[in-house]
Amino acid sequence: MAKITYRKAVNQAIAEEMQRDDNVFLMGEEVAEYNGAYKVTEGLLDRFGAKRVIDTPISECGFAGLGVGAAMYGLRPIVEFMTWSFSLVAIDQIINNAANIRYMSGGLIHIPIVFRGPANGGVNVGATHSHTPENYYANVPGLKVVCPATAYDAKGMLKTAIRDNDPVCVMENTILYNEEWEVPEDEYLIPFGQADIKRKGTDISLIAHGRAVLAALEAARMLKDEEGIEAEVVDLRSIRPLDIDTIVESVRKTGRAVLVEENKPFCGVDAQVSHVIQDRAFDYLDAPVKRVSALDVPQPYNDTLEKMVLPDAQRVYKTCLAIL
Amino acid sequence: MAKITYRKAVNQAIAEEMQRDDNVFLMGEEVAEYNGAYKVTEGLLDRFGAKRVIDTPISECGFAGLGVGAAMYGLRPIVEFMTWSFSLVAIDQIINNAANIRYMSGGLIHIPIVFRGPANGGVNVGATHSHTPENYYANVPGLKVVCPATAYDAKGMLKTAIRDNDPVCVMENTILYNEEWEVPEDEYLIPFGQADIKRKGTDISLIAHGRAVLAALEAARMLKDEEGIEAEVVDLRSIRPLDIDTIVESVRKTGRAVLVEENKPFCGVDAQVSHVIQDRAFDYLDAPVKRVSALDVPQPYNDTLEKMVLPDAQRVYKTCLAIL
Amino acid sequence: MSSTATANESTASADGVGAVALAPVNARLSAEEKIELFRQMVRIRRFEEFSIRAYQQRKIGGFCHTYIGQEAVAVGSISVLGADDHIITAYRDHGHALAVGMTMNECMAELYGKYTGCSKGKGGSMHFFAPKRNFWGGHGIVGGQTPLGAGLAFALKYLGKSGCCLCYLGDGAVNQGAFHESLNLAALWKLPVIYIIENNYYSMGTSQTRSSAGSPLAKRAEAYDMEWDVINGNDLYEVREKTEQAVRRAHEDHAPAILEMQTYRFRGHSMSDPEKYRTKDEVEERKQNDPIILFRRTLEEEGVLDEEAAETIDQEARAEAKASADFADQSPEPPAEELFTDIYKDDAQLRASLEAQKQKL
Amino acid sequence: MSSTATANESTASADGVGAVALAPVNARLSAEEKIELFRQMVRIRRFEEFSIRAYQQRKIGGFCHTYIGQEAVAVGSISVLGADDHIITAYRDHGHALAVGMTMNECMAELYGKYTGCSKGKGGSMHFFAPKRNFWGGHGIVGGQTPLGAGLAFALKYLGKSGCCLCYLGDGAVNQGAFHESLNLAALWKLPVIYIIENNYYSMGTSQTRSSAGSPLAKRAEAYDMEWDVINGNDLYEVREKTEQAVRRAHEDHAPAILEMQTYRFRGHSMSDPEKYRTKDEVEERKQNDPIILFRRTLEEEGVLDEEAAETIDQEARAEAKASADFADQSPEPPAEELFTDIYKDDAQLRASLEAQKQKL
Ligand SMILES: Cc1ncc(C[n+]2csc(CCOP(=O)(O)OP(=O)(O)O)c2C)c(N)n1
Ligand SMILES: Cc1ncc(C[n+]2csc(CCOP(=O)(O)OP(=O)(O)O)c2C)c(N)n1
Ligand SMILES: [Mg+2]
Ligand SMILES: [Mg+2]
Repeated sequence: MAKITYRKAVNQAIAEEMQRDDNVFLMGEEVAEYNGAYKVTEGLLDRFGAKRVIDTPISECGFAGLGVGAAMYGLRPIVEFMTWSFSLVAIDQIINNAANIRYMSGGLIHIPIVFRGPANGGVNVGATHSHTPENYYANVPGLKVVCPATAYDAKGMLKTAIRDNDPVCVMENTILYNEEWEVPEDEYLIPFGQADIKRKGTDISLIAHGRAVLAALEAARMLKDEEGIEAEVVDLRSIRPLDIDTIVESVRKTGRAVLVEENKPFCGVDAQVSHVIQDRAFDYLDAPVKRVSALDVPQPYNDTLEKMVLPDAQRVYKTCLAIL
Repeated sequence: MAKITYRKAVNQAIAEEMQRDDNVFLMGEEVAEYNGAYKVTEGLLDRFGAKRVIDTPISECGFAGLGVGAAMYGLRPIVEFMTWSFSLVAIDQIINNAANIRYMSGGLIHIPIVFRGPANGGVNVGATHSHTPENYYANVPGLKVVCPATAYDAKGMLKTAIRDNDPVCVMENTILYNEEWEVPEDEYLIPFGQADIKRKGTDISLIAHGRAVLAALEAARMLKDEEGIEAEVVDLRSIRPLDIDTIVESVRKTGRAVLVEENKPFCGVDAQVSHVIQDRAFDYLDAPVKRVSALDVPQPYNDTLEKMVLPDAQRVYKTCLAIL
Repeated sequence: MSSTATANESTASADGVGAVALAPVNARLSAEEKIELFRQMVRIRRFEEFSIRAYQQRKIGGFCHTYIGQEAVAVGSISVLGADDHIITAYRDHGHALAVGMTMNECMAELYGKYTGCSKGKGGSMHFFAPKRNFWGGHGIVGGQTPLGAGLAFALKYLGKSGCCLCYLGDGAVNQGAFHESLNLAALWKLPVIYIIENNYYSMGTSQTRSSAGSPLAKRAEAYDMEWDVINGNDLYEVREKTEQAVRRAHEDHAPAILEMQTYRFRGHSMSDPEKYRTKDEVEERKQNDPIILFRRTLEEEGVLDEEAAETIDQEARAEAKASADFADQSPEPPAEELFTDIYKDDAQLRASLEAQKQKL
Repeated sequence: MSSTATANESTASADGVGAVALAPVNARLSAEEKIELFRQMVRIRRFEEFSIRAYQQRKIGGFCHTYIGQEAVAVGSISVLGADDHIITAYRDHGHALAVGMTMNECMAELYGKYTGCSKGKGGSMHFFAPKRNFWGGHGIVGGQTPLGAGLAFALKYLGKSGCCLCYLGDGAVNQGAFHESLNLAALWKLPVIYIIENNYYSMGTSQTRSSAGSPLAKRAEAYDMEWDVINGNDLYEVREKTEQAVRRAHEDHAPAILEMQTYRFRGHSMSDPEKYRTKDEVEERKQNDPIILFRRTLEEEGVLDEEAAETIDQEARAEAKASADFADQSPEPPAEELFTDIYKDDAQLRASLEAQKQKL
């Protein structure tokens, strides 16, 4: 299988779905003529034209809401946030309009819209530009939220998102954009709500999402190499819907769980995962569920400090040893 | 001790602090001439004048940010959101400016601002008007978040908030505004980060915040009356900082915990509390930590349905019995 | 500058039957059509009066914002629309709902929170929807509907339809950032959206001058080189004429616009409003321009309507409203499982968690 | 209408030493003061060139937005301010920082993320602050600083000070809702805030005409009955004259204003910009209006500056910038415990949880 970058995988997903359905269009800052601030949308303007690949003013609230309005009428907008940090000025449109209108209309309306873009720290851009708001959006009934960690997952889940008839938030990662993974040439879709076991193991469950999956995999290798411990790595992929069964099954098998995320800890995604585990695998747990999240501090600019903020394999490894 | 309403307690706290410090001022929609949409700020315009009690246009982003700017310079604004649902259009100002500027300036600036208003469902105003975003704000390092459940706590904590030198989010409740509690005439302050044991007990810990405390207390009475069970009711009061010690101590004593909140469950405040308990009281737990949160659905308008969405004593009671 | 009118340059004539009555869009109305417009205004008025009564009887809860006094705006502007034209508004939405043809029954039942309501009782007063009638809500967050209106217009243009979208907002809503972002997008991309500011001079208890710098409010369009106009919103003919012009430009050139319709709300903001921010005299004076009375007088002068016919229409409207209250009263509550429906359209993977919640109830 | 100028009505004269030079605010400058203004612009230019070099050497990471080409805006406008006047800007903040008197060392060290930086390395390029110099940042979210600027002005007025606040934003930022909400508040409440739109004609790769309907951008003030003006932002004298006028009105009447300063950014948006959105020719042509060259020529014509003196200033600025890079290079990293400081001012109750995190590292 050919290897392609995460960036390319996202690009292909958009292109394939735009090809497939004329009602799909892409809108965001610098997505067209500039080919994307992170070059994710390279070539799409040339291929699909200015009607369907649209540069917006810096008006996230305006164009996110415009997308919702267009989706009510049956178009299938892909709204790019240059980063999810900038979605904070648009969050009311996402929560009150995209997520609530179906319910408030008693099901008369549905909103087939995708909000996507990167959500990550780790690139020295400071506190305002490093938000990972997957917990905010996953808190909202009416939204779906996915955080693919690989090119394969990114492509398959973004295609699913574009075909989904509800609002979906897809959170990518500017660091992952450059990483390569095997991606089949044939079309495939990845359904939401299915976690992926990225490494089989029996001794401890490492449960992660987004780029933290890579830290978990690396920690699993260290555990194997240095301690002979077989860690299972569960990649949540989809945050809402959450694949509770796979999580619980893994923990019932291993008896121990370490949760890894770049989300800030207080009311982060893994607070929820932790609750679910102790609720559903209470009698199987040999140790408390531990979390390795981003530190509970604003993102610092300095890169040495910022590296400490984000979970890394070493921190995961040490946390695992503490409960093994 | 005289009984006063929660509404009056909030009003007194604001008036006393405005009296004490000329730099304190109040700003929000309808706070002045209208005396507050919920009459919380009644009489303040008459007493302190239009310079310090200020009606704003419907521009939450603008006036919340204006408050942050004024606070940077040393004023101590109290910014009222008519309800916290409307803070969603201002959330960027609260997170990126109020919460982050101190860190990003290396401590050169501090932001003594209070954002306050009611955050609750239960009054048949539908999905757009019933948000309880305490988990959103408590997620953010740099913010403090409190959810007082009684007039006594509301007064003491709001006064603390106004004197605090950091941004504080105070979440009140339109239903509680009419309830009465004993409040001393003498001045008092309630420090943040101290949970309050509203009922002593030995058999199970009910941990709650905001109006859910009342449901927990009622459930405790039912448990006592009908089963002879002594439930301890811990009122978090302050969400960030969270009084982990009191929570853990209670659960270590009782061995069982039911968490009650009006927050939506997925990544809600009690997801975090649940994680903390299983982490710090793992060996003391005789049953999984259970949660009674708002149902994971948008708020319906119909009042029968909405009553089902919010936690009530019956649901808490049943949940307790299931793990006793 | 591209404005088509300036402040206070109203084309309404003092004696009621002015030049605007002769504008083609009005001149071509048959007597029946005129009477029908009158009837619609009366129906809204009587519907609202019954909603107030039901609120006082505690059959309706939450917020209930009535449209009394503003009827000519919704009825007049919506009456000039064609099959591909769309409507979206804020939370003061009962008038628009009836004007697009929603039945009193489904509207009143929604106020009562009943299963027979337009949103099955799940939306409430502020959140009416009827996409089949091109009516896209009913939005509770001030200004939040303004980008949606641009989005509907965008979709129409994208799909090559010749329609436009009327997007209503209040005078207080002009100060939400969302509105300005929408104006820029609409003007920049030439989207056929017409923002209708229903200037009733108050946002809750705050008068226009205390909330907005600059006037008229429609002038906010100018910065974006967008057309704008100020209209006597109590004059049904004028509303029709000016809306029709804007709609034509939207159809032909995808031109967006702001129309400021100056009107007045006779009742409180919602049900619990002591109205200390204005004098009784002010309200009484403004009631002299009651759009229903004005239009009735016009039609009487035109010889289209006589007192008896007007009385009959009024009685019918009352009866219809009363019947809708009875209908709502007798309708069933939504069943508990409605809590868990209509959250997602594609909810295969989410069903389990919703089912789990249902079990626990 | 209250505008004090209309589009393209620039008062800059073609030959450099025009009427504006004679405006009192410029005429009263001593030769030394003029040379100092020149020096400040040159210092910014050289500082930025060294920051680019350090970025290419990977000593600076993240985003780095240079101010090259826009120097006359910050230097000119800030130079007319008094002790009670304040400054706030967006993420392209190095020029303003140096113009308010921050040292190259603390600025360069911040870019390097070092402990000696103005924010101890925790803020970075986009988040410089120096409250002691009345400089309130450095803000990363487009438009996010515009309500803060109104708030600073509010505080000044509240406290009875006679100062004002200059709040800078880009041409792309005018389309954020926050800006419009701020304009209305500033005009409605008469807040002494002057919004300076630094129109460099691009927001990243999007030209002004592709992002904004209507021009000039300063005209957005008009809807709010706010003063506005369009200025040649490359002409230091004109910037000073027009800013001084607006500052005077702000001091005397608390009058807010928008000043649009038309300028140009010679480099990419940030370091990784391929700049395909404009031609080399366009950039070269705009470089003819390099504010530093223009002002140098003016001063030479005035007989205030000669080539040798200009050369010396340039050499000194280079040396200072080079030294600041060395300083930054040799400065220590912030210690790990800095992660946990400066989150709260009052953090008694939060210390425990921060300590717990520290233990785990
Ligand atoms: C963002 C937001 N802020 C505040 C409110 C509360 N609120 C509801 S209606 C209203 C007044 C709106 O006035 P206007 O736009 O003039 O409309 P009108 O009520 O006169 O129809 C306010 C402040 C809200 N719903 N949304
Ligand atoms: C709300 C928000 N959206 C997007 C961005 C990303 N972004 C940073 S700078 C920029 C362009 C701003 O252009 P302009 O306002 O003209 O300022 P200039 O860069 O020309 O100084 C964009 C889109 C951001 N920082 N904040
Ligand atoms: Mg109004
Ligand atoms: Mg620019």
